[in-house]
Amino acid sequence: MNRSRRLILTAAAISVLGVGLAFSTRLTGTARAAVGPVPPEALALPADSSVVMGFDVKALTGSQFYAKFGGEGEPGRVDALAEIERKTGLNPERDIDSVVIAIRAAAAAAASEPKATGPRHHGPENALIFVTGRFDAARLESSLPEAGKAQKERRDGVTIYREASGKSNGAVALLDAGILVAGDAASVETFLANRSTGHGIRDSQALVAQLESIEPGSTFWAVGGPSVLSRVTSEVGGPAGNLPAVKQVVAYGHLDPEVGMTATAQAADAKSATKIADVLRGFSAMLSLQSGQRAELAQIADSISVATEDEKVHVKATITHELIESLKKSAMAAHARKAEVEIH
Amino acid sequence: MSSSQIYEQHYRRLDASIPLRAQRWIPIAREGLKALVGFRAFLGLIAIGWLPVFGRLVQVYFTTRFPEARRVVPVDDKLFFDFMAMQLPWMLLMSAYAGAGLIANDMRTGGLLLYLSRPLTLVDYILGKFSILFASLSMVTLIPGVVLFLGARSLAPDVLGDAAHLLLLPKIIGFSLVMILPTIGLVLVMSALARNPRFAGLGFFFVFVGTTVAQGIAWQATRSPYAGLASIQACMRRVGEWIFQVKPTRMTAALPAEWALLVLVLLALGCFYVLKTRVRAVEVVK
Amino acid sequence: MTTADQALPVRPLWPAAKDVFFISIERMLPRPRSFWVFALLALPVFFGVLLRIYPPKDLPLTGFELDGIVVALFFIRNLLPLVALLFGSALISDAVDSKTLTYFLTRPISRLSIFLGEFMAYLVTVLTLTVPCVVLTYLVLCVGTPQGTGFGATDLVQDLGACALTLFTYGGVFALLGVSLKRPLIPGLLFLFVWEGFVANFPGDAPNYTLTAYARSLIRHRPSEEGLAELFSKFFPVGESVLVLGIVGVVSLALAIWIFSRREYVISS
Amino acid sequence: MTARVVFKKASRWYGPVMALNDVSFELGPGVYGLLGPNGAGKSSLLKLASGQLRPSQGTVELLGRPAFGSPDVFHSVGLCSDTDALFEDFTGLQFVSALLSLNGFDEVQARKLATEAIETVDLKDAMHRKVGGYSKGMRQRIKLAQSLAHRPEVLFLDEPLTGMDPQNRKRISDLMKRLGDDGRTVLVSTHILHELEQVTRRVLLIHNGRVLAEGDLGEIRDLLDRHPRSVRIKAADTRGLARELVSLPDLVSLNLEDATGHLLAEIRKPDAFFSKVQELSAACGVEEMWVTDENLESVFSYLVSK
Repeated sequence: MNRSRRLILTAAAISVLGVGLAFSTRLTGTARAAVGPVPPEALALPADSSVVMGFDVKALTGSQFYAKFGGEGEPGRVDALAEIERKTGLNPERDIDSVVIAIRAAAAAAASEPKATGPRHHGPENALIFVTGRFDAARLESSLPEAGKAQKERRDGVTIYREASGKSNGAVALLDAGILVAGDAASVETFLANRSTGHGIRDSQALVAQLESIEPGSTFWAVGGPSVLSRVTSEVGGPAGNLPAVKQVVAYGHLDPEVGMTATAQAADAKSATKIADVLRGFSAMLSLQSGQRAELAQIADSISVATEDEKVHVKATITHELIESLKKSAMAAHARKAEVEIH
Repeated sequence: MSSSQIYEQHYRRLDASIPLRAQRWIPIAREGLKALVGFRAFLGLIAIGWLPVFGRLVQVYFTTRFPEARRVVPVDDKLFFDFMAMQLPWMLLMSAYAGAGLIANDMRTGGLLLYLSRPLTLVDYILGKFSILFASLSMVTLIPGVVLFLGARSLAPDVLGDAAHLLLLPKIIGFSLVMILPTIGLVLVMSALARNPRFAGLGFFFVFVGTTVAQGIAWQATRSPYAGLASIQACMRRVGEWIFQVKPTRMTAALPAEWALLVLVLLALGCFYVLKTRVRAVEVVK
Repeated sequence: MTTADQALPVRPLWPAAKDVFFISIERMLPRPRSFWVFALLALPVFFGVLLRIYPPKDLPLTGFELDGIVVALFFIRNLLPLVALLFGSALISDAVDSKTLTYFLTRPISRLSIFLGEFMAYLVTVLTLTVPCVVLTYLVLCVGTPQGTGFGATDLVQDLGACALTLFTYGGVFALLGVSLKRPLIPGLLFLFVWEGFVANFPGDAPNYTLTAYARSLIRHRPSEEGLAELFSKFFPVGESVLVLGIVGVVSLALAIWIFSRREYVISS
Repeated sequence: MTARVVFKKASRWYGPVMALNDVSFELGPGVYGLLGPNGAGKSSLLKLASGQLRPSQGTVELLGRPAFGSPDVFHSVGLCSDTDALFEDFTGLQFVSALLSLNGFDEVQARKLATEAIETVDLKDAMHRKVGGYSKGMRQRIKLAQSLAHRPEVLFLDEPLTGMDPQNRKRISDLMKRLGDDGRTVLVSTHILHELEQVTRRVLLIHNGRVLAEGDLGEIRDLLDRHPRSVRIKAADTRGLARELVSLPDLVSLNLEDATGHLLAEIRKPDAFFSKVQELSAACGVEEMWVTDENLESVFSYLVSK
């Protein structure tokens, strides 16, 4: 089979080289262009975002943590996922790779969108959600009009759906089968404009620096700027309400082999940093005091370490899967006791 | 024993001086059609191809009983155009069935040499085969179209009875020829290129389907009406739209019908040329 | 000459199938028909090159999306089923037509191994013709685009899998047609263009009974279709699609083997 | 010695057409001729014997197993069919080697055996050429090579000498004889009697699907000799020739054809007649002579009518 062997080998060589080229470009391309954990395609997210956070859904669903705690106690979860898949062709567990959420403070959003009128709400309208994965584009598109009576527009290879009900101005843009962006219409437009002009996260050196400081391979992460954080601290109230203003926070963590989280908050000065650290230590001490009633609390308290470094506060927490398990068990027992009392 | 005469050891063309009879292709066509009619599947394909005629006639009859229905399903040029255009896929199937083996079988079995060893010219042979296909394909396009027109005219004389509507007849004939002639050319070329009728039939479909899909993709990529020139079917349809003066489809709306016609004419001529070259290659040379 | 041992059993299935494969692949792949099929399958590559050299001003689709259309519409929906019809229906009937089946039937190998060897040759042939075209189409349409060559690398691999599965399933179906009918061409075309062409876009559960609806569900990066197809297109989860296509392919093959094993072939001069 | 090929009341129909009717015989080692006119059922018989067809009635056994559906017997069976089908793009060596690989020989063995078989049929010089370019005789020989390359015990040869030149006919006839002497069973079909005479004396005479005679060729030959045959002679002195021939004892009739000037003779013992014509050829200017009904069909019709 000399002649056929030559043909087969030639075909195989072309195919392997082609696929290899595609994969190698994917790997090298991502490494070169990504900023911290933000994939290159998401760099068009607005530079004036107050908070940018993300989840590595692939790492999450593939983790031992997810295997242990992901589906327990929620019998409807599997059905719900199946229903989503039936309607949209999308199985979030399987098809979504990562999610990046950029939240813009109201002021920033208003400033960059002078045309936007009427009262603006904090919340989803100001959050721009960027999802990567593999979407069954046709099916996803066919499911959207049914659900939201959306208006469809195709422009520059991008399909945009706008809610046509008038109650809100949400929009979803399907950049292609691998990327979906959702948010308020103006933010989505900004994203698309940035995408074609090359603007985005890279415009903010501070944001890039924060993102670069995130440990590679983190399953979840968040970076936050001053405006949102100051609002959070003032609105939460309680002990946190008395905290000095935090200028920025960088947090990231992983789920395996134990759940670990690292957060670095930057206060105005060293004094404020110490104050924040003290509050956190006090919180930890309170947990230790309650260890007589629940032993797990002491372990949690032990797992948290707080340190200061000039105007920075470093918080580190490591919680083993066993500890989470026992916490869950005791919570269920308490729930059962409560139910028993109610019956009686 | 006397010595035998030694002949030159090569094939020789017939140098007969007997004049060739006229219409020499007729026996080829007649025998070919006889053979085809012997196949029940062939008759079945024709029968199914006629079903839409009755459907359309029922439609016309319906509009004579309920004239208000004409607003929804008018009896006009478009009705005949739609009918003819819908016969196209059936015509392709008929072509593959009836045409794939016409030359391929002769090539494979050596029948071609038998034909050409008779007082026949190459053109006679091709014309004979062409006639078989022309008759076969007319049975699902031209003839049903004309029958539909005559039937509809008798059912709805108020609409189609006037002299102006008589123009529909040449339109039907014209569109039928636009569909039939390039198709015959293509299927005969495929039959001459492939020795196996199955491959000839599939090759014919490959080209038809391939060019249509290529048009679809080219249109999606460029939104250019000229993408239609890549598809034989789209060209046929565009010329049909022009003949019947009906609203063109979106993909080829801005495609000039003359261009489409030019593509079809070039295709038909190209096919005839390839056919002649290919069959000549098999013919014994002097 | 020594006398062969007449007590030898039938040769084991796979070694015999492998030997049939080596003969069949040589008779199937390096032939003019393969060249023409390759030329047709490579049309998108040619088209892609043209598009890259002379890009339209307002390209409405990204290269990656266009690749999705090409794979879904050109390969999976139209050309690959035709390729499967061409080669699949000829698996045994080609050997009958060329009268060479006798050489296989008078050897100490089971008919099952003959069929499997032929089918393996079919798969390798069609994949050899198809895979480079799919890969090259992707590269031509995606290299140097803003999204980058690597963007759809995983989709490319999935597309190749979808193409292979499509060729396997349709190959099985048409192999069955080829061993059952003397003239499989017209029934095959009717199946492809009447049944698969129309029923797949019917409303309701009708698409459940077509192969193309499952095959197209495997291409996840195509943009939505237009016209009726957009209204009625039904898509299935990937797992279900793979399962259905796999089962249909295997069952068709099993039936084809069953028929081939029992059938007599009267091959005469 | 046990029989290797056994037909027991085997019949075979193709739809309403009966190809073989109630045939019974047994073949042991040696060469057997299967003699019959075109359409007699020779090929059907060989197809039944080689397991390509199933008998409609009765049984056909090959090496003790039902011929149809027993692929294992093909380790020891070879078939050279009458169809002119080869793997056209293969070289002669590739063709035979590839088929040997189906018998389970590895590449080296297959190549060795194939080369030997090709040498046996005198095709060594052409073995690296594609079989698609072979002449009719070469194609016949390469088919023969593939049938005997794996050294089978039973060999079915359907019209093996078709298209061969006299030299190769002789070579292949000798080969068949050798195979028979070697203890193999060789069943050769042909419709030309003298081809068989060079190979074997054991004959199965078949006509209209029935075995008419089975046995020694000499006996059948005698039977044939009693059947008058027509000979046409073209000569310069036809009348003189007629005068000389008319005295021959086995001459049945002698006619002078006015239109052509040919002499038409009906004879019973052709050998004696031919020698006599040979003697007279110079004197009477014999230009051509041919037997008009040598085809066995006329012989069979004579036999059947008896």
